Amino acid sequence: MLQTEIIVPAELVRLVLGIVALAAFVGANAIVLVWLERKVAGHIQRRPGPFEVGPYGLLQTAADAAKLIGKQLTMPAGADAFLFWLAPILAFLPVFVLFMPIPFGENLYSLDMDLGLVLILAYAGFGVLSLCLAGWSSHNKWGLLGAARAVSQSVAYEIPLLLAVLAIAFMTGSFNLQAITEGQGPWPWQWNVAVQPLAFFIYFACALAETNRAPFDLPEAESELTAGFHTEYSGMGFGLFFLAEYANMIVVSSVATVLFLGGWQGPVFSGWWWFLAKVYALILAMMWFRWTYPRVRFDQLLNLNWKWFIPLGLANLLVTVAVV
Amino acid sequence: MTLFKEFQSALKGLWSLAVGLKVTGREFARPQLTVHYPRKVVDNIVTYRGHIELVGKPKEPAVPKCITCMMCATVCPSGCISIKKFPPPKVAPAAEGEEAKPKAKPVKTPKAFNLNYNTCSLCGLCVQNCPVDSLRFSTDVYLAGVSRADFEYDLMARLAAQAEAVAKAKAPAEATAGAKPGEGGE
Amino acid sequence: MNIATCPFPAIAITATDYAKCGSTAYCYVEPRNVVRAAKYFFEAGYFIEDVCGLDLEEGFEVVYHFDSFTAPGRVSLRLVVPHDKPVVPSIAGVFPGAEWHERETTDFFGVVFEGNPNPKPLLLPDDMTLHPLVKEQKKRQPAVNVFVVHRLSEGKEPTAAKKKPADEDEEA
Amino acid sequence: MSEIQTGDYYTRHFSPGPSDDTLIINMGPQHPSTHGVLRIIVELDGEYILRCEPVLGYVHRMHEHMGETKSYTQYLPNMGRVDYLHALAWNWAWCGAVEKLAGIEVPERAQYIRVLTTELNRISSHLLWWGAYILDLGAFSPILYAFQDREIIMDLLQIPTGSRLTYCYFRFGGVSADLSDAFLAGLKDFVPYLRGRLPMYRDLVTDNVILRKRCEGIGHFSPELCRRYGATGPVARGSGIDYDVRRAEPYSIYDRFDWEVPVLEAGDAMSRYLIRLAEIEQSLKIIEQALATIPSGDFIAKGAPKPKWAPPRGETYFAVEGARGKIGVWLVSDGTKTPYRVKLRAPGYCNLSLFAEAAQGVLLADAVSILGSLDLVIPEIDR
Repeated sequence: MLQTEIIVPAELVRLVLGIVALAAFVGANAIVLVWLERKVAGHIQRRPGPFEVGPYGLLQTAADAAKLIGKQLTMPAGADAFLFWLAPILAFLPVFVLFMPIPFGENLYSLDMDLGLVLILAYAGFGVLSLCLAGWSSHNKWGLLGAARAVSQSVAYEIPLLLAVLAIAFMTGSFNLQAITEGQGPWPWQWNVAVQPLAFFIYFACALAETNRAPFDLPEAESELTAGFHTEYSGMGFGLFFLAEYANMIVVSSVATVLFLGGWQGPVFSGWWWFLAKVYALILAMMWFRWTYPRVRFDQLLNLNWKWFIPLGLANLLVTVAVV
Repeated sequence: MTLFKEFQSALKGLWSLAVGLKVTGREFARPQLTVHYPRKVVDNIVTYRGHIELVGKPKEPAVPKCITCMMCATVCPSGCISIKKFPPPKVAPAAEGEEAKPKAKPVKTPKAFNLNYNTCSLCGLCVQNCPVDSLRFSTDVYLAGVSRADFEYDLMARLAAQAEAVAKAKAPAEATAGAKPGEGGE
Repeated sequence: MNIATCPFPAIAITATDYAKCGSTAYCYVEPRNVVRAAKYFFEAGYFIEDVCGLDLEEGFEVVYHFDSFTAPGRVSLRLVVPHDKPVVPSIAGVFPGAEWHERETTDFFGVVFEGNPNPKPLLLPDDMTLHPLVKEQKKRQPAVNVFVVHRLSEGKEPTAAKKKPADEDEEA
Repeated sequence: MSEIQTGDYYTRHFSPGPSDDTLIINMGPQHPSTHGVLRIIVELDGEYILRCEPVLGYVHRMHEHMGETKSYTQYLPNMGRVDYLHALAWNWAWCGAVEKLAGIEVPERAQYIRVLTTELNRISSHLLWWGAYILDLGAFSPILYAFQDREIIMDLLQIPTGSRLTYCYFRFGGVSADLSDAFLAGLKDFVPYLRGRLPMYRDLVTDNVILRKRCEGIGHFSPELCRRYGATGPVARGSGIDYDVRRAEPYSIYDRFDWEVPVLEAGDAMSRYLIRLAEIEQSLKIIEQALATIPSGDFIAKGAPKPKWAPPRGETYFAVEGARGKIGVWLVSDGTKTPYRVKLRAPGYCNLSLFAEAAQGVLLADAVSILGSLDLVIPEIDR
């Protein structure tokens, strides 16, 4: 027998393993987050939230997922079938790519690349495409309005988001997320948030808008547009949008952790647990906002962006460049 | 200066958002208010006025005080009460020949007293207008059924069952009978 | 307000006891003068409370209630149209709020308000031909049987029960 | 344009505008922010409303016809169903109209009981509106906080009335049951409790910058507009019209209490919002005074009408101030046991009728805000 030596690059192994692990990570976390969101909402409103299925209602989301999978998938007459079903998949798939460059720990990442940040920003644009397709292809006027909102909101808010991220990149001089993490120290005052509070604020606000979270959840504002872009989706079509929303929350919180909060570094026992803790803290804050605030109006949302975030982001960037 | 004012109002706005977070945060930490129904029940059912039920005579708890005056059935806006009287005591005429007293006392208690709770609007006019206080509100709130027939009550049977239960428990009527409306509560 | 000083042509104006019937005056007009009357009430600062129909033996009585935000004292403007030709000019041009009330009255009584900007069924289904508040002939009451006018002063006007309002009686 | 041809009667008669770029959509009857089953046909240009037309009648029950087929007493339970949020005001409107027609005197204590329970009911109605309005604007939690407080009111009102929402408590000449000590004690505790809660409402919602931006300057109604459409209640008072039936057409014993009619000039959604919150405080004030001075005595007049009673011939109009505005009952009696004609003037009906004009040219999101600020109860509008 001739032994052929197949040289498998270590990078590829890492990538494949990473994608599998990420799929599990995203799926598990999304399910936990749905549960967490309902618990947070419940407790803020002084009710228990889910508590019947499993201990503390932990299995409630799993039961809901099973129900959603079992439900009939319907499509309105006149809808574009291909795009209609493509949209939810498109909403969920890019999330894996987004996670790849994120360093969860010192050695815990699936793809170490110099342009990791650029990759994330590039693929983040897919989200809006899926919302747009969903709203447009469902042959529903509410969906169309939701899609229109989603596009103008996402496109507008990507600009200050980029500006905020850019300020960090300038400071660190790198797009490599691992390098950015290591550029910060383990203690809170060594984190970028201490140096760049404004950038963090802008980033976080834009992240809320990019992920369509309250108070910026206009594309699906249910008191105005019934359910916006996903009005016509049933079963797992809706479920995928739902999961994608939570997956996106994890992504933006992870990026915020890396960029501003020192990533996996912590004062004691640095490691992936610090990373997770910070991500969850940010996500909890997002949930807290959602259950506290009314929704802003569409023109106010854009005004906020063009009149406040973009000028502030630019000013912040200028100052950063000047200092660096 | 307008720019300064703009910033000032923006900061004020941000502060109001922080205050909002404080409020929800405080509520988050406070204990829950929900009553977990099947395990716990609310404690104010005693003042609730559910569907009506018959009141028995003090001496014979299984026999209602009702004198079949039909007032409740007439006053009911939705006609959900139906009462059957016993036929008037007209014992068959002379042919039978026995000592059928021509002036037997008419039976006043109802033969049947049915309530169709499906159409009841809980206005309480029947109870209010009953001349002999033979009606009262039950405090049944935990009602569920799979068909309309589940809410067509035979109140005579209900009274008999209640009387039996009371007799069995040998306890004062307080245990099963709802408290008088307008009293009790927290 | 009395018939002599009334700025719009009225058939009869009765000052009534506000405490008993809730109106300070009943003001009868001919259907064709209702818009002028409404204009008067509009200019006098009244708001429209409602437009009601009433099925009487004499015909459909249409009652407009006007009230004032500043000086309370409801005035009810009334007119009678015959059953076979229940047509009234719409006052929606004066009080746009009357549009819905008129459409409701059309739904319930079949009284047609000419000139209503949007004469569609409002509360009842569009394919419904029945007018639920129209009474059977034998159940209709003459006006004298339902109106006991609580006059405030010793008025000289005829009672509210005007048998034949569609006469001449144009003045001003 | 194919959608329009396949639509129903109302859609077909809502002709498309001159421009091709507009979108005609149905808001409702199952839209989340039309509360119940209101339907509004809207023509949109982008997100701006060019014109709109409310379509009513989805919960129309012909209460006025029921009034002509039932006896005076039997019509009582209908009142709680007309406006289930302020059922006692409708109770009062009907009882008051009949009492006015027949000249029935209501005993002192019954008057106090009516004031106490109706004001309490008004607070519960405003609380629910508050929560629902904020929900329309996208905040989820406040409605549950409002429900916590409203729950206490419902528990309290359950003591004398026996029910929690569709009360049928008033009778001609009084009420159906006396107030118990438990109720009075509970109410005494409730007044300071709710006063203590109101600052939280202010912190969480009223002062919130997002809410202010969503309400201030939105849906401006001029006093003139209110007058032309006959708008009353908080809608009119938010537009600077100092008009409250309790003050303008005094009924019962409201003149004995020291309270104010809150009036704001701005005429926008925020002023309607503030008016309602101020009314909660005024109602608390009335309740406090009534609690302190409630006399003992009968809760229903000795000579109260029996069920088969018939009032004298005649007609009358009786109005009360409901949570949504002026509730009017026009009652015509021919001297028989059933009314000859009952007309129910629903405040929400008149308030909604100005919506089509007021919503022209606003954003869809603002239309939701305006609609919410009108405090609509659809069963009352449809009757």
